[in-house]
Amino acid sequence: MNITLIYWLIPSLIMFCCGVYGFITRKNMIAMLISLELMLNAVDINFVLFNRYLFPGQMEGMFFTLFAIAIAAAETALAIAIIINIFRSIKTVDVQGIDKMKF
Amino acid sequence: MFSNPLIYFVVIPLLMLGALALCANIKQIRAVAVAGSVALMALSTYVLLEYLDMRAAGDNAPMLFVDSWQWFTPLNIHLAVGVDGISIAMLVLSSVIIFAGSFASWQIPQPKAFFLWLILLSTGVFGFFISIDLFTMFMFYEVALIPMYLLIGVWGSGNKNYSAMKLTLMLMGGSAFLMLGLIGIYYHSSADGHLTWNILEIARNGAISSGWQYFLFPMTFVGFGVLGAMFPFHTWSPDGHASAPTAVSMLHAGVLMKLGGYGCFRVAIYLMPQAANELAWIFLILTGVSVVYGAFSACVQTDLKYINAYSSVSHCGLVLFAILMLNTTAMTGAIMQMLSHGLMTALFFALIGMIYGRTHTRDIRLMGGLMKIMPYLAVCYVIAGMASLGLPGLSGFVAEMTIFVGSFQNADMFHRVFTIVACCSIVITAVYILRVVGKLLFGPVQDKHHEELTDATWWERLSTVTLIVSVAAIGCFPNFFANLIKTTFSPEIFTVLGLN
Amino acid sequence: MDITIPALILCLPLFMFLLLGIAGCKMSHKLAGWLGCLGMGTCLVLSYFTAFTYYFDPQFVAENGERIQHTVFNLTWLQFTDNLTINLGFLLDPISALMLVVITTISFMVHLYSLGYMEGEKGFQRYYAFLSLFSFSMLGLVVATNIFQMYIFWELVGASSYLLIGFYYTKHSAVSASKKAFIVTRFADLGFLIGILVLSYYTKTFDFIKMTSDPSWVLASTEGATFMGASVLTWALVLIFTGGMGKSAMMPLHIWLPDAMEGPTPVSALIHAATMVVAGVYLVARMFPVYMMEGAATMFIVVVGAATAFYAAMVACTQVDIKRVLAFSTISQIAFMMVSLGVASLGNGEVSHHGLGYMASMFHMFTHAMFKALLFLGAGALIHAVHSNDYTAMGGLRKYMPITHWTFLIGCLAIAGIPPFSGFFSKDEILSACYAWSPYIGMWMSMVAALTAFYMFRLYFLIFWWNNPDYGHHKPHEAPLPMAIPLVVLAAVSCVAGFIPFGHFVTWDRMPYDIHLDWTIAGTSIVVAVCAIALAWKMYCKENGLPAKFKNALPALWDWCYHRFYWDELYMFITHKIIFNGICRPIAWFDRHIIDGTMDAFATVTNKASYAIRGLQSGQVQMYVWVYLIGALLLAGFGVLCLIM
Amino acid sequence: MDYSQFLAMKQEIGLLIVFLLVFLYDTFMPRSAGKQLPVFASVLMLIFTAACCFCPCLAGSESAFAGMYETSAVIAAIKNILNIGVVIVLIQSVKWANSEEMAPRRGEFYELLLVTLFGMYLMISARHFLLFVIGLESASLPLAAMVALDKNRYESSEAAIKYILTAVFSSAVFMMGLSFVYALSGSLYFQNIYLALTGQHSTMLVLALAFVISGVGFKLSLVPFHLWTADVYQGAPTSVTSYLSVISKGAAAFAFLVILCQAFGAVYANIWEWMLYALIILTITVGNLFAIRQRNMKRFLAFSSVSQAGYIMLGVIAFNAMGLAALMYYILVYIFSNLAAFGVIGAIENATGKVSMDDYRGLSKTNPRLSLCMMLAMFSLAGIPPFAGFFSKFFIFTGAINQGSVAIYVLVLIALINTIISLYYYLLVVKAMYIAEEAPVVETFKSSCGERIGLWITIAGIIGLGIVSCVYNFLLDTTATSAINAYFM
Repeated sequence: MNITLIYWLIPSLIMFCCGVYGFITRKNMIAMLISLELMLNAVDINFVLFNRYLFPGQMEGMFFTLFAIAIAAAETALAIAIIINIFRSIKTVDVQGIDKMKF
Repeated sequence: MFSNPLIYFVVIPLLMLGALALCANIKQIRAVAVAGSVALMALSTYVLLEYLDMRAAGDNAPMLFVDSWQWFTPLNIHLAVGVDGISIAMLVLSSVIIFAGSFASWQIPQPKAFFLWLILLSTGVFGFFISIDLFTMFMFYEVALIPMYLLIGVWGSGNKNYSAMKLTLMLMGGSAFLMLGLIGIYYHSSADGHLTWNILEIARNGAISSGWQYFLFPMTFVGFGVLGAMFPFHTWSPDGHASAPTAVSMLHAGVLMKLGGYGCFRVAIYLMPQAANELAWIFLILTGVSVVYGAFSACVQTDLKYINAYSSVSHCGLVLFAILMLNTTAMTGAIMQMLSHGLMTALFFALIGMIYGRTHTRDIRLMGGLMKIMPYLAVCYVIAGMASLGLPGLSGFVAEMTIFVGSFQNADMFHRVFTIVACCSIVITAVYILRVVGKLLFGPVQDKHHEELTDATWWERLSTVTLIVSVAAIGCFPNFFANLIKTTFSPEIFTVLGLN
Repeated sequence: MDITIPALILCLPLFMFLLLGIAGCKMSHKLAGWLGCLGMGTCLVLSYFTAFTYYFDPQFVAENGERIQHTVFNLTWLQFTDNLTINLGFLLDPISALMLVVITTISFMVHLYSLGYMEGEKGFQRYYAFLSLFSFSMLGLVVATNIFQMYIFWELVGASSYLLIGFYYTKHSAVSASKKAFIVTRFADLGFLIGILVLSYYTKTFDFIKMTSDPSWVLASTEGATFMGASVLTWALVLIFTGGMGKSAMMPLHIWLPDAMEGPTPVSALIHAATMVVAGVYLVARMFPVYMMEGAATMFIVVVGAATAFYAAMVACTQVDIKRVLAFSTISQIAFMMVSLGVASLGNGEVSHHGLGYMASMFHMFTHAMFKALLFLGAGALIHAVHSNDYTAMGGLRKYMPITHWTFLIGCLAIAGIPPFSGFFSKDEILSACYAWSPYIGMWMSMVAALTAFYMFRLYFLIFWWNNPDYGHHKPHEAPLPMAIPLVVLAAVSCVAGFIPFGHFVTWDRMPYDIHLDWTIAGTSIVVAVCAIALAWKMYCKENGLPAKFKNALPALWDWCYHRFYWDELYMFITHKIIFNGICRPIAWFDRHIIDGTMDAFATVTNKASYAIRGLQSGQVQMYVWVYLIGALLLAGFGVLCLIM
Repeated sequence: MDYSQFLAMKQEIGLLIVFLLVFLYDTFMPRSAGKQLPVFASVLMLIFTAACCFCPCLAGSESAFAGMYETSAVIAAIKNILNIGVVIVLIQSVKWANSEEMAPRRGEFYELLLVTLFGMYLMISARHFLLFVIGLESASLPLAAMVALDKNRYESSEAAIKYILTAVFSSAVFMMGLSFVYALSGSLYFQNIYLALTGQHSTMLVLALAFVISGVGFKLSLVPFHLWTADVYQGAPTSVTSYLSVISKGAAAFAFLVILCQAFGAVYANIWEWMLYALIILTITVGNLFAIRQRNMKRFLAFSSVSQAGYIMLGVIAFNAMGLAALMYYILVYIFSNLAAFGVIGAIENATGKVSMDDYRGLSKTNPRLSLCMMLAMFSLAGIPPFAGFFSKFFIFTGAINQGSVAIYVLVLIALINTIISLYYYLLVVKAMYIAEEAPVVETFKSSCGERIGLWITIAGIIGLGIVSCVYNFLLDTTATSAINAYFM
């Protein structure tokens, strides 16, 4: 069978949605970070796919993906650092615990 | 730039601000205030005489002393000044009231800050009256509005927080509509794409299409009307006046409320005559109502300042009413009414402040027989009252009569009927004025503690005498002022207004 | 005629007012008083001179013998439009010259009288200042060249009467009386003003001469214009007449005059008997040629006048306060003048009976001014003597104060219409004019004349005869000299004034005209008057039970008359219950709670809203992200929506 | 490749040099000299800014890397505006940076700050989405670290985590949107996108636009993407907050305009005009409504800045040169006004640790000058003449209405009515300082030299920027002649 773009897009879409779902539902901030990764990767897949299927001639999407991956890594590192900092002060990584500032 | 006398109406207050900032003690502050206000009076008198000379010399340009300096070049915003009879009348009025006001607040606490704000306010007022560029006009307008908040908030009395906030927000609400209207006018100011903020040019171009006039006229008219205490946007005035300190009430009722009427004429009607002509009836109803309505609600108030605030609603309603009549006589009357109302309300508020400063109450039910205790103030109060209920020989009469006669010259029945409705206010005015005079000044002394109160001090006498003399001057020689104002309605404006 | 003397006549009182008003508090009572008298005296001389020159100098008589209307000066005071202008001028014509004489005479008498009457009063200088102010306003009113000038001084006399009525400002009754007087007349003046507006809108002029010299032109200018069925000219004239009703205390606007008696008695004599209250009559006389054109208006005048005359006479029969009796008699006498003016015209531009009524009315105005001032001053002397206004406190006073007694008696005879006293002649002319117009109105007015004679002598007897109460240790004393002189002078005038050939001076067309007494009418009216006096004598000469019997015979009638037919109560109800509680209070409430409430509601709603949406900012990251995502999607949805449209 | 094209990035290079010098100073100077670092950094930045402002070589417009990067007079101008803001922030933060608990992290503050500024430069200059994303991320990620800088305060870290999580989420959504755009247009170059999208209007494009707008709107804190703002502003150290509130907002605003015009300008009329329309109304109104009830000054200013962002967006929706000029002018004025406010807040916080509005009661009695500065700042923010805020508001409205459609009149009217609400809450501060009768909470204190200089500058700006018309005239002239006009219709 001939595998068209759509076959690839659906999983990436699913990934994105899973990411969003996880981000919104998980209490543990590490888990939230993981879901974020899912979302970002979905984006990367999209770019690659579009590049590969729609505009085979060029490489823009690919390059964008590379940079996106790097950025994702940086974000995760930073986020984890801050999470650790929080853990130091309140001894938990439960996201619902951190709502001291509101309204 | 400084060759034009008008610019000094802004320069002198600014200098006063600077001088005040340097003042060390109350004496110096008073000196600065008095010197400055005297200088302003002299300046306005000088401009008045010059103006009359030039008119007499046959100069019938719509405005004199016209001058304009580039400011925001790309938007064609200028600092443009120029005056005609109306503005000069207003300038004289303002300077007189500021003079009286600075004497009325002779012993105000924290004088430095107080006078700083007061002078900032008057800067705005003068700037507004001299400028003929919509932008600068609007800028000075808001400059004049905002000091009210602190003047009332800091030096006020009673429920001052509420009143100050209410007054500021409502007036700013008005200016919100105003700003939109002005910008709209700017974008339709000229047919050939050479947009301008200059009132005279806009009037000359007359390029605002009728459709846009229908939209922009209400915007600007309501915007200014709020400050002119137009029903139903007048409710800031009673609370605001009740809480404001004496001099602020004087300046606010005496001058600031005039900005409303002046703006309505100078911007709304002058620039959009067609819409003014066709939409006038709506506002005629509103203002006609507020004339009677204000008078009626003044009848039952017990707080002196409330009574006065409502009478202001009634009188200023008359101003807008007459302006909307769109004929020369009525408009002349409107301007004279502004003058007269400004002076006599200032007088009223000054006296109320002086009485309040002695008796520490403004409730007429708790006072009585003041004529025995403080005859001078009482007599002044009676004179103010007589002026307000339109006794010939004082300013109220000539203004009102000019308005009534002028309005009644309208060929259309609707206008004449509403004129008669407005006429009824003279009776109601008599009712509430005499009610107050009777309760407050006549009859036996209510409160034994009032027995040993003193009469007016010299500065109080000075400030009241100034106002009374001006009131009487207008009342006895009305033709001088009428002609001064009529010089304004030069042929050009006739064509703009479609008058004849 | 050269301008200085007329100008002085106006300026002198004004100057005195300013002088006494500003510098007065620094002066001694005596000085102020004499200054006032001096000023008024000069004014008196000047106006006598003016009047004399006008009447007897041939330059003021045209070839056809018509006295010309002479405008001495006419300065522009305020220009409304090209042809509508308020001028301050000095119009000299028969009636204004007449009024000059009347006003200055009475005013001077009162000035003089007050020296004694007001002696030692607090605010003596103020009193004289106000008197001068009033004289100034009244003079300005009568010499007005245009209707607006008249309106101006009309207002001024109102104000000065307000100030004088409220002279004893610590007395509640005085304050409220002055307030009442001002507001009622103000209300009437509103009508006057609107009348002026309407008239000037059509005629495009305020000028009297323009309007009166060719009234048919006025008629033409308003041709065809009608409002609510009536022609606008009728409206205008009736409205203007309303102003006159207010000042001249015609029903139903008469209620202020009796209360106005709270003021010092000389003031009542000057303002509320002789001069100001006849301003209404003067106004109508001034506009007479125009009123002639309008049948409805003249009919209105006659009806109002006749009704008022009878009503006031009825009430006067029952009053206790002597000043009130005089006040009501004044009302009724002024009504006489009004009626007589009304009956002078046939309403179609023609005059009835050679315009006799007009002349009679002016004549009566003159004589009445004299004897009514006399009566009031006499009453003042009495009050001064017994310190009370009620006749119940008096009686048998003829022994104590002969001058007052005799002068008062002359006054009563004059007003009762007994020859040869002045009242007889003027009233007789009025009656004959009425009979000529319609016998019914004639009889009606004769009846009123009878009533007049009755109540005046009731008063006279009750004061000077009736009984001899014990006045205790302080006996009533005769009036001091400055008070006595005016009484005598005025009495003398009342005796002789009737013989003035009035028709030679004042007529509606300013042509000389010979008065001839119509003896049938004169005779009947004398008889009637005498009968009335006899009745009064029978009832009140000696203390007896007749009055009480009378009262018990017709209690209802007596009550109604005694309570002035409950007019004041009616007004109280209208003003307080309906206007004050029914209009003002609701409006004030509406303003505070509805209008202002709406404004506050904006603020409240904003606050509520900001409280309502605070949950959005829950502090939960996941919530934030959720909102974010929904927001983005909604935004997309909105975009799609816009795309579709 | 031709390395000379790096020379096109003069300002970036200059900034990098500043960064390096600061970095080297921080790394190799002895700890004892560390106390001079703030002054050193400020002076360097000042010199750099001055150089940029007066160097004529920036007037021309150049582009590099096959059009990925572009600079022009307008762009140089907005970068200078940001520089000025940064200088003021640096001057104001000297005292805080020299405080004890900052000693170990003093250098990081400056380095991170300069890096974010560099990122913003890229955002502004980028004409290719790759470069833009790099700029965006390097402008937002270090900010998270800066927010967390005050590591012993829990609020600081809470703010940081909230910020980083939402930021990453939004960038994910943003890039998702980009991928759609890529799919539709086949390129990430702005002008290619512009050409490709001309005449297009598919649902997918709308979705893509919504995602892109949300991504940038997040940095601008447009409602409903603003929820992080308040918490972060409150939690972050005041200096960081002030930086965050003015500089990154300003950069984002300009970049937003560039993207919308140069990349999506083709679909202005029928798609994003209305999206923005809705966003502006929401932003102004909701921001105001939230601001009414805030007592914590930083949080209060956070919401006020939300609504201010709404006003700034009026310059974008105007979609014309006047709007662009007004936007830049607004940003400049906003920088001065807001920094004045934050300067006072910071001064009081450093001296007494008080940040609640209730603590400002009677401030005018104890510290008249500070309260005067605060009042002027509030008036300027509220748009009261003769202070600069009035002019910026007036010009942004004028620019918006220049767009001409009736809808814009309505929009401006709504905005104007909102100014009344904003005036209300700005006056609340004035009321607390001047009118409240209670005894003063904050006793008299002497603010540090840096704070005072900063306040003097800002006040001078507040008063001068409006009256002295040359600034606005200059901006309008530059924009009127700039290439970006080609994209407006």
